Amino acid sequence: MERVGVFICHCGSNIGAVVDCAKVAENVRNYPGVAYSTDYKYMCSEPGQEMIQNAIKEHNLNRVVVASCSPRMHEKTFRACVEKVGLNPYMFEMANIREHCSWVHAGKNEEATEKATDLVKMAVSKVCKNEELQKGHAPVTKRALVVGGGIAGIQCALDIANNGYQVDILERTPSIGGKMSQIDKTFPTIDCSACILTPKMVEASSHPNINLITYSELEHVDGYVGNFEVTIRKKARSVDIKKCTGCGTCMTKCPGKADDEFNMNLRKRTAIYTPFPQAIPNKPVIDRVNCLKFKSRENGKDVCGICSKFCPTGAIDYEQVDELVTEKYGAIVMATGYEQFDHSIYGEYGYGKYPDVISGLHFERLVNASGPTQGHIVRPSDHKEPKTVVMVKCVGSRDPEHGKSYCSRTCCMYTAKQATMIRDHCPDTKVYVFYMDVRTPGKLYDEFYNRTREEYGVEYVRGRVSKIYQDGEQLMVKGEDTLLGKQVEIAADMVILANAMIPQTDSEKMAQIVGIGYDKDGWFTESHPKLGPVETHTAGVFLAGACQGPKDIPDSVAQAGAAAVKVCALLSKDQLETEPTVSKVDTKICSGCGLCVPVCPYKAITLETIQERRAGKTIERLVANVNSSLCQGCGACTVTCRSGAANLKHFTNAQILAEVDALCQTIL
Amino acid sequence: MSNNSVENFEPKILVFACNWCTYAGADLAGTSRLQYPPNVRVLRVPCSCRVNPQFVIRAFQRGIDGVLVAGCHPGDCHYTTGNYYTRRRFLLITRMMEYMGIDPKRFHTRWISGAEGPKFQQVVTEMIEEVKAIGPNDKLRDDMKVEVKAVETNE
Amino acid sequence: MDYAYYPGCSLESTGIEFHMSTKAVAKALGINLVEIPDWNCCGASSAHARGHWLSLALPARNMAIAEAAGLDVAIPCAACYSRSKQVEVEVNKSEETKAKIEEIIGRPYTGKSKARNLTDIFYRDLGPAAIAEKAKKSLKGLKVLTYYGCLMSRPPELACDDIEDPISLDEIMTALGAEVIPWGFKTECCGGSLTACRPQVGMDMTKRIMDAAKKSGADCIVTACPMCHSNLDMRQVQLSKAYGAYNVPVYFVTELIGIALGMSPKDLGINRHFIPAEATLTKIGKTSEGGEA
Amino acid sequence: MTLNEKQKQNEELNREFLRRSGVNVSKCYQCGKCSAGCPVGDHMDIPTNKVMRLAQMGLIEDAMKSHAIWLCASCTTCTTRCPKGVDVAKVMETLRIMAKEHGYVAEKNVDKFHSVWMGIIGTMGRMYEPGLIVGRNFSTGKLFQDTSFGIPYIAKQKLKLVPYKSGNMNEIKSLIAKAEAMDREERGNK
Repeated sequence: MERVGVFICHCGSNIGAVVDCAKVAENVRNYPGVAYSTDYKYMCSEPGQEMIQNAIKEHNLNRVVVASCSPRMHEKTFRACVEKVGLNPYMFEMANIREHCSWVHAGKNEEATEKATDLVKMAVSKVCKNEELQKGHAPVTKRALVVGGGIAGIQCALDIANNGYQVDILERTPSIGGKMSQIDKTFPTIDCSACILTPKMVEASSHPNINLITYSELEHVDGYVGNFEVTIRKKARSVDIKKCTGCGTCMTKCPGKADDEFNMNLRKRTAIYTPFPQAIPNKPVIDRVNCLKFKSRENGKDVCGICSKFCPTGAIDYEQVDELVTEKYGAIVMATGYEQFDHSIYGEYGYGKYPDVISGLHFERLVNASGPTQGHIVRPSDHKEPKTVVMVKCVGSRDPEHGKSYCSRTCCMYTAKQATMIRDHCPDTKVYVFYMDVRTPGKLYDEFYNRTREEYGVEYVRGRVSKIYQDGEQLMVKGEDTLLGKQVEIAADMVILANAMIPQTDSEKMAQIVGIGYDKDGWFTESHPKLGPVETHTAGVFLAGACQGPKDIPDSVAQAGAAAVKVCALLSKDQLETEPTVSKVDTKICSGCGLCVPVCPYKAITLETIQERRAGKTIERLVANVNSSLCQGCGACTVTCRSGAANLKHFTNAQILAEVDALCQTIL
Repeated sequence: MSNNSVENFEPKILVFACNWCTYAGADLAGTSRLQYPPNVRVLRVPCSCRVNPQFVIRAFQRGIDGVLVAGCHPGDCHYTTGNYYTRRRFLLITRMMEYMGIDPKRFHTRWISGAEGPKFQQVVTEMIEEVKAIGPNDKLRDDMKVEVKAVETNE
Repeated sequence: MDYAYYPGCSLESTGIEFHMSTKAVAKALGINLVEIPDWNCCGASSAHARGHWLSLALPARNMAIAEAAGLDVAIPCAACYSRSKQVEVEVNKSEETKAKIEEIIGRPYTGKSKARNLTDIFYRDLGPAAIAEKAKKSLKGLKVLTYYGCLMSRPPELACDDIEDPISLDEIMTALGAEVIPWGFKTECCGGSLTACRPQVGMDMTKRIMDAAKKSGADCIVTACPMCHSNLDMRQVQLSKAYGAYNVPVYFVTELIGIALGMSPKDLGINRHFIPAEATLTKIGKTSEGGEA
Repeated sequence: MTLNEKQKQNEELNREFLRRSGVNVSKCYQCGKCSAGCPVGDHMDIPTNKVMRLAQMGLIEDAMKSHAIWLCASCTTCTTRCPKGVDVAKVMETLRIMAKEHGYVAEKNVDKFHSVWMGIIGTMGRMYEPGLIVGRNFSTGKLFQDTSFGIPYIAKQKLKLVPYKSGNMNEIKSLIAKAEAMDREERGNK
């Protein structure tokens, strides 16, 4: 027998001045199920809550409705309140008569009172159908996976490891280090990128709690918070990493040549290679696309094998195959970083065809002492030192029509940094920077930018560049100085474009594998833009670094630390509490059609075989089964289910229909 | 029965609002004191994809004058993909209801985010006006029969 | 291949060579051009300075006549092409526009009949290789600059080629054996529409282009726009008076195709250029290969 | 005069401008790419991005008074390259049409050229270049200007001396009249 207590809150005059609260209490007093009804000035106050608790005891109430503000405000408060006197917290409902009534219908007291009555009746009807629900529990695997071995991934792994938890770093290239290892100097301090990164890489590789899984890809993710099962593809290195000592003989002997992607194709590398000298692990892989042996095998021959002949430890293994391994983790951190926007979509900048129009990352390799030019700034076409350099900002950024609508956040600073580096290396070279705005809101950033102009003599021209074209050996850059209101044309020897940051090309696929959201550009979405910047909507999956949006090194490192704390907080628990408002399948009615399986965004539903006795025989049939730890309670499956077998607890068909009917009864 | 007279017709409109976006948007309209006519009643669901078309049809059967299903903007769904299902489902349902003789102006699907208090105000205000103009819902209503019965039994 | 043919005003006067060479070349390449009876001026480049509907209505009449004959319209002139394409696009975009246009011109035009740039027809419908196959001699030895001007590549909605680096002329010329010299002025505006009313501005714009042309080391410019042609060709006479010799011949694409097809310069109207253009043609075949197809 | 007073004065014009151009000028973020690529940029009294700025600020009268809108060669480089997808050329065109109607023509010659052109088409249906040259010079009062432009063409047999006249002049005249009426109508109401 339902015994509902109804409590109408005045919220001072917030509700009371518009809604006649006493009348609402009176209106529902005889409504089916209602055993007690009253109103009070402040229901959420200490005396208000006591009033509810006393009424529960005195009137033997087994369900409670409070009509006051939004449940987003005080549902938690009142659930706790009724729980204290032994009521199940899910035997409680709220009617929102403030945000949805008194505040939006000022002066319409009669109608507002009628509406409040309707809302209370709806809540009463629903609460009568409510069932007691218990929070669930799930165990926790005390190990984390960090996907991506750039600075964000490394930092995050170190922070987790230093808190005493096991952590794996999954990296798709042969070495950890990421984009930061390609960068020469870092702003605003101009310290050497490798000098601050390499120690972290070494620390990560030698940390007892960290395990590196390089040259490997994320293949599949199953499970749920605390209990992920991750399948990883370990790509065939063709080198036995246990036997290899990293002596490097193979690389000096290899006759195969390939574009050196680490050096932005500014030079060639061998087919057996490590991406850069400080690579970790410092053990090579064979690039099978460019290896002479593997190429010859495609034509039915089997030549070369030089690396194998020279390897002193016999580590070369041409027969290695990709290996799939499945590991268990309690938490996953996505730290997959960014890619550089491809400027070859811009016809007005030459469709990427002019050799001396390069990107910022190209420049980093050009100016790096271990790079293809030993750090001499020369232009790619003829290896001459440029006497005039034009830098163009916002290439691909802030260009909704042809590129990306967002600001890439880092370009203003790296352009300023690169401009000062040119002036340092080649004091006779003139540097012009075309800009729309200079955005330098970091610590010591604006000071740096101002030094670029004032002390380094870099010329900043306010305006976008309309066209770059080859004019003999030079590049003509046609821009506008909008401050002068005049067109300017600069004959340049080299042009450096500040390309936008974009997500990894397969970021959307990654997000789908892990089951997290991504925005229109492919950046992973955080659970709340302000208050949940490193969490995702999928419990147990966190974000670090530029995979969430353009970020510089300090921001990436800070976010990595934040993600690590969230991971540690999760791993520190022995058991996780789970929300009971999840979907449930009535196997008696389920026909096993499987329609609900693909609509579930959390892959929480699987088809399982059950055994049944029917007409004296044991038969087997398929039914849907909801993993209550994975289910987040959206209800997509309940609507998809044709037989009505799937139902969402606390928002069941019966509960919602009760509300609909309650409202409509007022019409009849 | 007062609202069955066309002159002073005050429609009743049911709003299914998803917890994460539209319910929050309606809350924001409240905290911003954005006024709208008191003809709407908001029913909270976790996601717009929880709204079974059956709920909508039941509401019309029981005499509701208009139904609004509102959720997060496509791409912003708290549950990633829920509102895509809503969009597809209700595209079909709208056509079906039109076929059943329910004026399509009585049923809408809208995307209103938690930041769009003014949009909530605007959408419901417009809908109330529209429904007011077309009068009370008299299609599918079981109460027409119920009423007759009631009269019979009363007398 | 049948097309309605819209020559436009320029091809009857300042660009008469284009008219002559188009007709000759089309015939040789098996393209049947049926001139739109009693066509009217498309309104470029004044109507759109006067009114939106005026700028649509003038070309719409021609398109409607072609549509009645069930033909797409081949348009050599880049300006006429652009204006006509605009109507086609707008009519296809909106029923309301279509209705208004039909009301103004008093004829049906559904937007089914397409405005096609003649060069684009050569490039896409015929293909450079097919043209080269019919060639009687190679243009080898001739270094050309391709010049598209504004209206073949802009605005993007109406363009018949790439907006920043159009290639149809390049590929046709290359297929015929000419050497295409890269330069940065393929799509730069020559100022044709200003030459008559602000000559100095037009002169400056032409000068920039011709300076670059001289510097490039090419023998000539090839274009497909009668306004660009008339402007670049005739203005060089004035540029020479003010700034010293400018004498880069400017050919219509159809003239050079005609030469490759073995036609005589005179039949193609090449003798009517301001900058003498017949002598340059002797550079062709210096290495004398290609020969008969 | 204060800015807000000036904007108030321009209110009506601004509404007309926004309606007729259909361009959302507030999208422009003043990067200057339109001015940078403008082939006539060197000769304009104010660069294209400043015309855009005037439009953005609702100072339509100032924009209509500029020479820039008349010097614009309609090459649409600005529109093509605009990172914000603003149809800059359409803004220039709309301002030209409005300037003519509201009596602000900074470049009389350009305007006369268009008038003579349209006049010829209105009487013959096609262009007649000698008529254009003579007509233009007649109306600008510079009778012999650019005969250097016409005579060489005649020498090259490039100008037809006898004009073509459409057999359906009534149709073309009515077409022009109807289109102009529709343009006028759009200007007036909506």
